[in-house]
Amino acid sequence: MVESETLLEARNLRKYFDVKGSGGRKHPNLLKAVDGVSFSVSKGETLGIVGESGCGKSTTGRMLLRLIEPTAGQILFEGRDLTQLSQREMRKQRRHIQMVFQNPLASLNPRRTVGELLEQPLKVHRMGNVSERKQRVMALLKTVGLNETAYGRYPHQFSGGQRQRIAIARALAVTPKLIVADEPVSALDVSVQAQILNLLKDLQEAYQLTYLFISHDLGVVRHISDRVAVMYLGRIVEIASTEDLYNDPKHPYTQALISTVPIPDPEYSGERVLLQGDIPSASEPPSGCPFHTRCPLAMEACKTVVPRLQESEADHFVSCHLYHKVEA
Amino acid sequence: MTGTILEVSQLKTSFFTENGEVPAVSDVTFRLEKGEILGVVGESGCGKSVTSLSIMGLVEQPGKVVGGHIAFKGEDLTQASAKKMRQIRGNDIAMIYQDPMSALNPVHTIGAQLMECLGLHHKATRKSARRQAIECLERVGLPQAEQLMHYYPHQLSGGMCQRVMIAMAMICEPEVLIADEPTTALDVTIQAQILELMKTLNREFNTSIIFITHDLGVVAEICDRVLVMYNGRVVEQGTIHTLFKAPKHPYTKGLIQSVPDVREKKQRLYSIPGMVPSPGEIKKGCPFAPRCERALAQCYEIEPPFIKYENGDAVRCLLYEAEKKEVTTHGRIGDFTRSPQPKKVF
Amino acid sequence: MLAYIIRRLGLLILTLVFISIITFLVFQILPGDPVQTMLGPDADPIRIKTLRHQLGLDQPLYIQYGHLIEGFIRGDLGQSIRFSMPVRDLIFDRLPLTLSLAFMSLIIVIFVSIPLGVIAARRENSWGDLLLSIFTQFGMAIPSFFMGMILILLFGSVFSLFSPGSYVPWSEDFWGALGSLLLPALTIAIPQIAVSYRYVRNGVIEQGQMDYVRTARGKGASEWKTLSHHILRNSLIPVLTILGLILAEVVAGTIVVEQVFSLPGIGQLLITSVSYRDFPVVQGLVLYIAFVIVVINFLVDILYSVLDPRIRLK
Amino acid sequence: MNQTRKKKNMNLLIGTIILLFFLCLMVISFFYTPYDVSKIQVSDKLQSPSLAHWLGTDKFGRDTLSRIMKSTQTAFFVGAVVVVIGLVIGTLIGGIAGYIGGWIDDIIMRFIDAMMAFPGIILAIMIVAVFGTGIINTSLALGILTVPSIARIARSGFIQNKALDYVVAAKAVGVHPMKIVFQEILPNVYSQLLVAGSIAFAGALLAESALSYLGLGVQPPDPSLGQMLNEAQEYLTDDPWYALAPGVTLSLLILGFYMLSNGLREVLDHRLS
Repeated sequence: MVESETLLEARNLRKYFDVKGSGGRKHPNLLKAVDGVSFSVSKGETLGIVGESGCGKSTTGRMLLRLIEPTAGQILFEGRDLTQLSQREMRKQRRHIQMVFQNPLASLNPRRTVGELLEQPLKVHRMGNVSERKQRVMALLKTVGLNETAYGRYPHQFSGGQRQRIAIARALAVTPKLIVADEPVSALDVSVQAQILNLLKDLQEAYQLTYLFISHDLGVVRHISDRVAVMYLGRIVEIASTEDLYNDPKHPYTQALISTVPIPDPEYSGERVLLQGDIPSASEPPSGCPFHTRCPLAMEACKTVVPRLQESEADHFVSCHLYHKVEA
Repeated sequence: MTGTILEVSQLKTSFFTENGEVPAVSDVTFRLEKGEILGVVGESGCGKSVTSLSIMGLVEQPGKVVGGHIAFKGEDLTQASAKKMRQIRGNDIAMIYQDPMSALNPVHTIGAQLMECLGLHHKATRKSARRQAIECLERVGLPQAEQLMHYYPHQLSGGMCQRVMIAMAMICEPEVLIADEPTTALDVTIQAQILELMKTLNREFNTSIIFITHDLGVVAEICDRVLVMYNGRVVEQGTIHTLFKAPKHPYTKGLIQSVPDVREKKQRLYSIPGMVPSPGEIKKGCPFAPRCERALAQCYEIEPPFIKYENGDAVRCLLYEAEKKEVTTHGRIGDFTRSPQPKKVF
Repeated sequence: MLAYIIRRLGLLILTLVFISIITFLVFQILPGDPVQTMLGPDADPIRIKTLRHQLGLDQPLYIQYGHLIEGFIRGDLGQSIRFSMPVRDLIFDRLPLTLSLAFMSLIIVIFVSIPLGVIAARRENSWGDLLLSIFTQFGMAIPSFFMGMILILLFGSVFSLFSPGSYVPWSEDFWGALGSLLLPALTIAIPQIAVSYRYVRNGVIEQGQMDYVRTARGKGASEWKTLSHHILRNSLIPVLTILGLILAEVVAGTIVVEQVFSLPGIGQLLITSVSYRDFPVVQGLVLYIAFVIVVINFLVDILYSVLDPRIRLK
Repeated sequence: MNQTRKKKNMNLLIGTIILLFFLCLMVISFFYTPYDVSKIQVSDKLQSPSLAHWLGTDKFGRDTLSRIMKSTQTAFFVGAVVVVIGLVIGTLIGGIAGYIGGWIDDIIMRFIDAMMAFPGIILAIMIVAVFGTGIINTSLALGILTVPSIARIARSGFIQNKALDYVVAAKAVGVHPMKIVFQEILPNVYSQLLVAGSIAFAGALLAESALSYLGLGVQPPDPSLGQMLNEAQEYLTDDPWYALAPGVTLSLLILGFYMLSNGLREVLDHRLS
């Protein structure tokens, strides 16, 4: 793999939430939504984060913009630690990191026209005068494949796919370097989902964008990502280039996850690894390896020793005792 | 294990709103064979859920079944009395839903909700009902069934709730099970468990299943035959082997091509242009014509016929009219020759 | 469950402390010296001083507050200035009347509003539903004292069924007492029926659209079974939350309505005491009424958790 | 669906008509009333409606219509003061509690719960007992009492909206928190507040008239509908008109505000769906 410039690096990110209730004030229950996550994103690439509900992928994405304040860890963006910035400086930084959400109707203020919505980021970051801004908005609408008549209309007058185009246009408005896309196509129909995925790819090429693409859909992630990180219970269990990860998954969880995705081909006869039981609650995570309760290959050590994310092959990191000697 | 158990012909269900009659389902025709799993696939608003509610007689105001027949073991359900429908629901035809958490009553225990079914259809003693309920919970793979009887839905995970729903649907051993997007709200690993469970139940009890989903992968994995729906109509029907290998309708083709594949990376996804029309939006011609790359001028004018083939496959598209073998404009059930039994996958 | 009750109990005590502080502050700190107000603007300074001392008003605030709470717990709320008798006795004399009035109103509210709400919800947007919604709007809009007058006019002069101001205590004649309290209770109940009816109606409509109702029908449950077994229980949970508010309004209603029907209850005592600036009585009454309402709210909360396992088993 | 839409227009339409009618009546009363409101004409006392006195006269022979017209001034004044106090302070407190959350929210909510536990009229009586009666004191007392209910609505509105993606999206764009509160959230809450405001107006009218009826609210010579009803009660059986005229006026006014609030709420629901 060609070494390219790192745009963003997350180091040991953690987010613990206090859970109100049974714990009482002295021993609050900690929900470890994200428990020590590290990764880096190079300029121009797409890093996919995939995992099931409650694995902490969304929390991770939001922490990068400090929409959720990390409990611990560092976020280095172009070498600068975002966690050390004041609120004011952080707001300025958000010009370079933008976000696209899952449900476009909820993420667009229902009382604003599309024009107002797209101009808002420009105004906030003091870009251009009135006429320049309007010009830019018109250009943006065209870029994402919308008609100029969209300018004066309200979000509820559009279909789901069009709304997501509006949301993407808003993210693009301030020419960000990184876009965090949190399940951007999950709420869409299959035929529309393909349109939006193609649009995202086209935009990446045209504007040299870097994406952090969060999704639970392994097919979508494979399609769009250059590298993929798999999360389980607040930790990254495996991270590798897309081809390596999908063709040669190392972690038993990744193997199971990929094998259980239904394939739209009745002739396909790959082996399925059926996992037993439910995902444990993040407020009462298992000891040792968080996956050991469901792992078909669990060993004695897995119950007590937390595995670390280590390189097993070139640029292929996995957090599993099967690949690394257990250190006492 | 042969024979047709449910025949739906020319079903039409409309909603009566301030904007007048909006057809959610117009002209849906299919038959369900004993012991098969029939997939119904389509995007949001295509009428797949309304079709299932019509069969159950549960379409709510302002919706109404306005035409067609639903023949269950020879009886037309569209003409059945309310009392007869109540006897059939839950006992002969049962249903499971997309969101298992909200489909269970939050203020009653799992046990009470399971036993309610038995109380409604069989005059069982409390003790035997309880025993049956526990057995049923064990059958769907729930551990500690005894304790589970006293639990409330909010104390269980989504996957467990869906198992409870399946137990509830299967407790009276119905002949038809309608599953409306039963795995959409669940995670992939849990989805795999539920699909496995449904396959097992289908095999063990020879229950016919109508499996509604938007996920082509799920269809390929679990179904024997598939209906593809678009804008309230069945646009294509066939066994999963013919449908996935040689789809006929441009919509089916587009749909299959636009799914990202977990096995290989396509450079670019095929995408169907335009957007899904809302019910009643397109008044004339083929509803897919505005998005169809192969649309002919007359596609915007004529409603295409439902063309049926010897082997039981069918497609609703003008492109195939030329090579038609047997055409019926309105697709009456009796008009097409019996298809050979679909090949079992397992 | 126990943890829930303990937490609620804690809240109850906290609320009581808040209420007593508010009451205390209103009477003690706010500008406008109560003693001055009591005795009038040109009162003798020495009399003011004596009275201040008598009432303990010359002591530091926290001690005064302590006295108030201590007295309240012992049931001793001081002496009435006007009647020269213990406030407690004054209150207990009038309590049975007001309590029975409030209780009757509450019964009427519950037994009328729930069936009405259910019927309206089942026939949503029918003429009956429309008519009920108009009636309830009127029910809420007509002030209770005017409603009382209308009822007196109707039942008293038109139908000659009732003569106002003819209160009979329970101990003398049960049916007479019931008769004399029926109209006032109805007057208090009408606007609350309207409020409660809306909650029931909306609750039943909302719950009727829930997935689990479809499940019940899908099992083959009859409409009646679906309603009684599934919808009603769930839709009464939000109704319970406003029961506390309704109760507060019922108590408030007694104060005004006792005046309309000339019933010698707590309300009348409160109004006369305010007019005569009999502050110990006013303060005692306010504290007691608030106490009763807060305790009832606590009981409603407990009932709520019994009905809703999501709270009980959290 | 069809019927609900018709009904919705009805609520808003009738409510607005009633309120506009009384607003006109109030405006006119500043310049003209059929008779002098305070002019006592004992010979004309307790008359039934006639051409000379459209709504009859009271026990002092004063013209009821003129007094009702003047009373609407009091009613609207008290209502307006109450609603303004309630909305301004309530939104501020509720907004702070809802947006900031945490222990500040806990404390504010405990305080509001405690206040809501009191029947409003008892608190009002208590305040009036200490501060004294009269139109200004009554308005202030009722205004303070309106704060908790509005604060609750504002709080829940802020909490609901705060969690919505569009607020997170505004943050992600880099919008300043103050702008998020005033430009993003408040416009989505104010329709709810408008509804709450018109209900509070009705509540203020109810409470003011009740206080005045009990003799603890607006005092003569300021005319008030509650006071008029109090005077009329002893003549109820013999001269029902005396009580009916102010009673019906009061009920219609309150009904107008309730209908307005229902109409607004339904318009709001419709827009959101």
